[in-house]
Amino acid sequence: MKEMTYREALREGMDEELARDEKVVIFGEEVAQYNGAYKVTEGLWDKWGDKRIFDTPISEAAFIGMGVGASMLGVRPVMELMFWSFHSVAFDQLVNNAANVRYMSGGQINCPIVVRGPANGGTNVGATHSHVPEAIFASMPGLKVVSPATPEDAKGLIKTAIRDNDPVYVMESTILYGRKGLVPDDDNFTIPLGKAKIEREGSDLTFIAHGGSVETALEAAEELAAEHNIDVEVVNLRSIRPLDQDTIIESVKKTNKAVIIDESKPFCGVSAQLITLIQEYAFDYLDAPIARVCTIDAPAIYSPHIESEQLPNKKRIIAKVKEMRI
Amino acid sequence: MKEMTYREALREGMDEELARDEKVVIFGEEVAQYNGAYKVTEGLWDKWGDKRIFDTPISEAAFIGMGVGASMLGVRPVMELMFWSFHSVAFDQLVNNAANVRYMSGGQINCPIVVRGPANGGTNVGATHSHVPEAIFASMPGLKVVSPATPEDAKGLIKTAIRDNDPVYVMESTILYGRKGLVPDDDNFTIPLGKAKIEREGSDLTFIAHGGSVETALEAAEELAAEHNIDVEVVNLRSIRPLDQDTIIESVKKTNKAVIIDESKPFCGVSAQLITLIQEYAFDYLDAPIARVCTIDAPAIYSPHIESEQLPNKKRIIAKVKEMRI
Amino acid sequence: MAKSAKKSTRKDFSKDPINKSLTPEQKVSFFRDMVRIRQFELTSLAEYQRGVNMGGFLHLYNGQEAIAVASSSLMGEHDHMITAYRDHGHGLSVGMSMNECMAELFGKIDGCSKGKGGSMHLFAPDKNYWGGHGIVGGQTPLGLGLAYGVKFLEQKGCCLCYLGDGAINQGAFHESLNMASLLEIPVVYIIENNGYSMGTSQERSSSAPEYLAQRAEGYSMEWDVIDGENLYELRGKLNLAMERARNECKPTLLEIKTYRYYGHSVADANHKKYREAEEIEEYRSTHDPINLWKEKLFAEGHLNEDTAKQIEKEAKREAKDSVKFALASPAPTVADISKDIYWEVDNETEASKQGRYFFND
Amino acid sequence: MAKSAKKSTRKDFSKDPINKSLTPEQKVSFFRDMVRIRQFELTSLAEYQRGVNMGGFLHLYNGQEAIAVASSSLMGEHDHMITAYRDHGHGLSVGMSMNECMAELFGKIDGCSKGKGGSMHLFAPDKNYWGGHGIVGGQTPLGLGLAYGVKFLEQKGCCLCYLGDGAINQGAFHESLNMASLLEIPVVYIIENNGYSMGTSQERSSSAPEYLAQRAEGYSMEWDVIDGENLYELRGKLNLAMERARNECKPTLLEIKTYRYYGHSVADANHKKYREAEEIEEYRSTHDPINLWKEKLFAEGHLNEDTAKQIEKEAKREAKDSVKFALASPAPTVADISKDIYWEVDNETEASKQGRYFFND
Ligand SMILES: Cc1ncc(C[n+]2csc(CCOP(=O)(O)OP(=O)(O)O)c2C)c(N)n1
Ligand SMILES: Cc1ncc(C[n+]2csc(CCOP(=O)(O)OP(=O)(O)O)c2C)c(N)n1
Ligand SMILES: [Mg+2]
Ligand SMILES: [Mg+2]
Repeated sequence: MKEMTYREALREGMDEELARDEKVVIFGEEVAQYNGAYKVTEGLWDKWGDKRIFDTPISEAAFIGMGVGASMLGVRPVMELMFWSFHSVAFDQLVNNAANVRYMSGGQINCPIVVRGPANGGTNVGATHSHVPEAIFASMPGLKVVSPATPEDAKGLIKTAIRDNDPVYVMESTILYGRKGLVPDDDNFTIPLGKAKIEREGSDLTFIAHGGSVETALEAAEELAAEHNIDVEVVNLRSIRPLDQDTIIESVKKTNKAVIIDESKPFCGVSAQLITLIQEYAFDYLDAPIARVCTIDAPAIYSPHIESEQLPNKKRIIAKVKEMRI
Repeated sequence: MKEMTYREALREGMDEELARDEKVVIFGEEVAQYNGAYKVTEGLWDKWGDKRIFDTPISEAAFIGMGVGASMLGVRPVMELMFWSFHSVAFDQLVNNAANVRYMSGGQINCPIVVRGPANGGTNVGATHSHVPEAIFASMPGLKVVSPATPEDAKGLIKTAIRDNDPVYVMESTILYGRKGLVPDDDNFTIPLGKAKIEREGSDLTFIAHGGSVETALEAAEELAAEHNIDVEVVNLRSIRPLDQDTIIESVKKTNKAVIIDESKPFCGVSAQLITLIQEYAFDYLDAPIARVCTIDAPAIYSPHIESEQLPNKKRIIAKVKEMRI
Repeated sequence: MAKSAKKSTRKDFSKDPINKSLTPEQKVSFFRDMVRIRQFELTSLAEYQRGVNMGGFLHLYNGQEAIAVASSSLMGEHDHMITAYRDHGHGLSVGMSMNECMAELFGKIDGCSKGKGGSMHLFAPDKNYWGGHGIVGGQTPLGLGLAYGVKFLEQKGCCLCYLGDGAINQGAFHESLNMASLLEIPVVYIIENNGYSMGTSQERSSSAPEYLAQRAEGYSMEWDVIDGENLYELRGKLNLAMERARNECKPTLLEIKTYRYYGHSVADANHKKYREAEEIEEYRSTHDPINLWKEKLFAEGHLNEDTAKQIEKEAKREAKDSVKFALASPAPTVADISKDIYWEVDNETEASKQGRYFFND
Repeated sequence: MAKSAKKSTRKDFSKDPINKSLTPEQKVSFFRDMVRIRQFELTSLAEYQRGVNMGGFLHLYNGQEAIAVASSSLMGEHDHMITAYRDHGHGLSVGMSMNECMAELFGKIDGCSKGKGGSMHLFAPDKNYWGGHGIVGGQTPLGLGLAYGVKFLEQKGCCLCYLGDGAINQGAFHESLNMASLLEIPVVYIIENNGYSMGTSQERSSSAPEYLAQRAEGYSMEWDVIDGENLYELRGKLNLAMERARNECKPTLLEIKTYRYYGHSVADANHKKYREAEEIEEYRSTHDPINLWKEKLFAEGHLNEDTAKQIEKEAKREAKDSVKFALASPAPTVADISKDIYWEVDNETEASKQGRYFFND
């Protein structure tokens, strides 16, 4: 095991895959010569040169579509969206072309692309730059969506995503980029898509979270243990589609109560899908309605004085748990 | 009351609003000289001329954005997407600009636009032309989404949408365009957003549906009554956001069981949001998990021999109800 | 950077090496290919109108056949083709069988896309043919990507990417033009200008100088305009662009003047309203690419009336047979709906065994 | 349709009627306006770097000030302005107060957008200023819409819509150019070409002929190139385009050569890596629009060193005061998060009373 940041873990994962498979190529805005707006790809251009990593104009529809087209020939593009928020200008390519081309061709074509970038609020960049679009993309059969919460996740999932033969959308977090953690020291370390991780075992209540919310959930769990004597199990989803339903349902069957911590907006967010599954598969085990702590239902506010209140945070989670009177 | 088709109802609604408010203007692809790809706007160009209704190039991002920009000055654009599926190339304008401009300006600007067009499967037009994106747009605070199920709904909702001072996205159905029904004979007939309609009263089970699925739900309800002695209440949502939660919860509290019939895909579809609300607000009234009949979770298949099986249909609904063993 | 070329004014391309080297058999095969496309589509139209076998859209290529046939006649091992929804001609021209195409239109399991794609989504990756795409302009970044892929893989080839005169006003196309020129990507964009996008004439959809292809100048890209009824000119000018792509990795924007005889799709009941019946008739009688080529082959002595008739007859028969084939092919089942979504799931890989992929209750 | 004009080569615009008619006071006020923008931004930068008052992005307009000031000096009752995220200069130039702008940067309730928009989202609809937009190119269809609105409402006016040199490669911009020209919409698109989009130089992002603005030719649209350090030229050429829009409902694409001294945003730590320190210094010392205008006013005798110093001092003071104002203004509350989403809800109309609008559990 080796300590590194989430950012380094992503970078090392990509670097190893560039080495392993000569068909892997990275492109996006400012990823090469500038080293990446968030420095995730730092040093890769120096090491790998123009053929394997290059900069594109600010033309998300064209460059994502270019990646889809090239992938049909066996090239394996890893494309950075500087923010996942910019999906809005490439939506047709991300959704119609990447998700449907296999289906519409009756399975003749596959589309081994990775699209990655940060998808989170909390850095005061306002409504157009703070989308967390997991729910939208995971709702499209044909796409896979993962959301690493730790450096370990970051490395394991980016590598799996690159090796996967279907489109995988990796939702990162600018807030997590600087977080440190231990990562297995093995070129072949990968994390399977569709496998959640129990970050904390507990017996009274299940928290389900992904991405940046895992950290928040864990903080809240510690405080609930220390100050309220509530023993929370925390499930880190890692992957939204495919989804590790079994781990979720087992945990809820054990604790009989669940709170989803989800940075998506509440209406048709990931949380809504999880609740739907839990109420179907663990109906008789539930002591109370499944609760959720989501982003307050408004466009992302800019103000640094208040944005953190709009997001799921420890205070709001604990208040929600107290409401449940466990 | 007057009998007319759903298509005529939409047209009459727009025609009356063109007459009522000189700031109303209609544009989109083929809406004027061609009379509309689905003839919804037939005759309006002849009657109102170039200033009030005109054709655009195949540039959805530009013309939707143009409508948003003009609406900020008080113009009231009603824009047709030939298919709602084409939201994919105008997503940024539909989502970031229309939904957020009021918020980002601290309430200084409003955006009284209507975007309308068909959003349905069932006509064998394949994966790229069969999106039912209610869930995506309704998930965005700042937007309103309605889905008329009958000619009455069509006229009442399009008129309300045009008069509303926020962006309203009207999801119609090519299959319903030809359906006939009675519509109140009154220039000022409107249907409030956020008010559902109980299309059929019942005591054993609640069906919740919107758009084209209402018809299917009603057919299934009749068969269940006639052949299985199950008395189903059918709620036609009419509006997805704002949502008439009270009517839904009341009905479920009465029947203690619910099936959502929803043409959205199951993952994070409208159905997931409804289930989330019901399990929260009627937890103690539920006799069984809330069930749903959605489109089978795959891109829309072309084959006319099988597409109807992918969609919620009477057979699948009845099978689901039987599974519930009511 | 190079100043963009003006539209070339040369008229006779029959003496170009690329055309001079053609054997009589090849020339006749172009005729046969065009006739086969025509007959396939006329048959599909009749079947569509029967109202029981097909659904959705059917966009006919009648009148435009020379373009696909000339293009595919120039394609080598590393050349690729991609187009929009008006795609039967392209598919047949690269060598797809009428059977697999007709079965696709009929939504049957032996269709090239197993009945999942329909008329707008014919694909034959084994023949370097990448569809058939329904979203206007949506295929243009994919064409860029195919060409980029060829370059990345260090092959000598190009991608032919077609779009309509209405499609040029989609944003993704503009982005693709800039990227193609900037990154030197061997793509040839081909505007099949049939004068209309649905009911909208070119003048009502595009503001442009004399030619739509002149937009290329804004990206310092080469461009040219081609007469789409003349196979020699088509081959001559397409070849130049393809060679530029293959040898210099430089893109080109071509505009080909053509015409469609039928409506935008079979559903277009208006198509005699937005254009005069005489206009259609005039094209049919004096600009039909099949007739013109036939006359040329008569004049060159490579074809006679009898052989031409025979070819037509065979094509008709082939089309009729394809209907039989399509009718006999089974329809997809409910279980088929859930296949061909994920490669990993279809191939039952280890990866596909973790987690839930589909959310049908 | 008209052949597009070539870049005009004329150099002296000071004698143009639009400039000749300026009073000394007006000329000095342009100086003051530029200085105020400069000082506002330098102050905001210092405050940002303090690390406690602001969050998110801060894109400075240092070096580009003449453009906004010249533009707004030409705006009449029915002229509108909209731009991207580098929007402080535009906002101040149309008459927004430093207080409301600084408070917005500080995320406070007295900010123009109540702290909801931040630096990228300054708005003043009462001054015909429509923001402040963060998605590159996303404002270009809105600018089209504002101009269309002016025409629809039968007013004589236009919309000035700004974008960067990197933004021209967004699809929505291309679509907007075609529609503007086709439908005769009185919009003036203005590329503020500062040579870089983040760390990417113009040559690495756009393939174009000599000038980016030449892309206009592909839409038969008029275009021109302007020296952004020269207020007379700016006013002269902007005025022509605005008059063309107002009188003929014809759009124009202008490209203005300019430069930004700071990084792309405050977060751009690389900005001395992708361009030479000498390049920045050269611009600052010999191309600064404020200095150049000051020299001109000295030469014309409308300004002297003392008055210039005084103006600068006042601007600094005004900026400092705006910081005090911003600090004193309250932060939004949790309840404020849920306001300003729907007009009907904010105005408590009948419509807002039916159904549930927000889904916080
Ligand atoms: C983004 C998008 N907008 C609209 C449509 C509907 N539509 C399909 S074809 C078409 C006309 C296209 O005309 P053109 O590009 O000239 O091609 P042609 O049909 O003449 O071959 C339109 C508007 C679509 N499929 N996709
Ligand atoms: C669609 C989209 N893609 C990427 C970005 C990130 N981004 C913000 S500004 C910028 C550079 C724009 O450069 P330019 O248009 O030249 O304007 P300038 O910053 O020089 O004023 C980029 C890539 C964005 N905001 N929106
Ligand atoms: Mg056409
Ligand atoms: Mg720039």
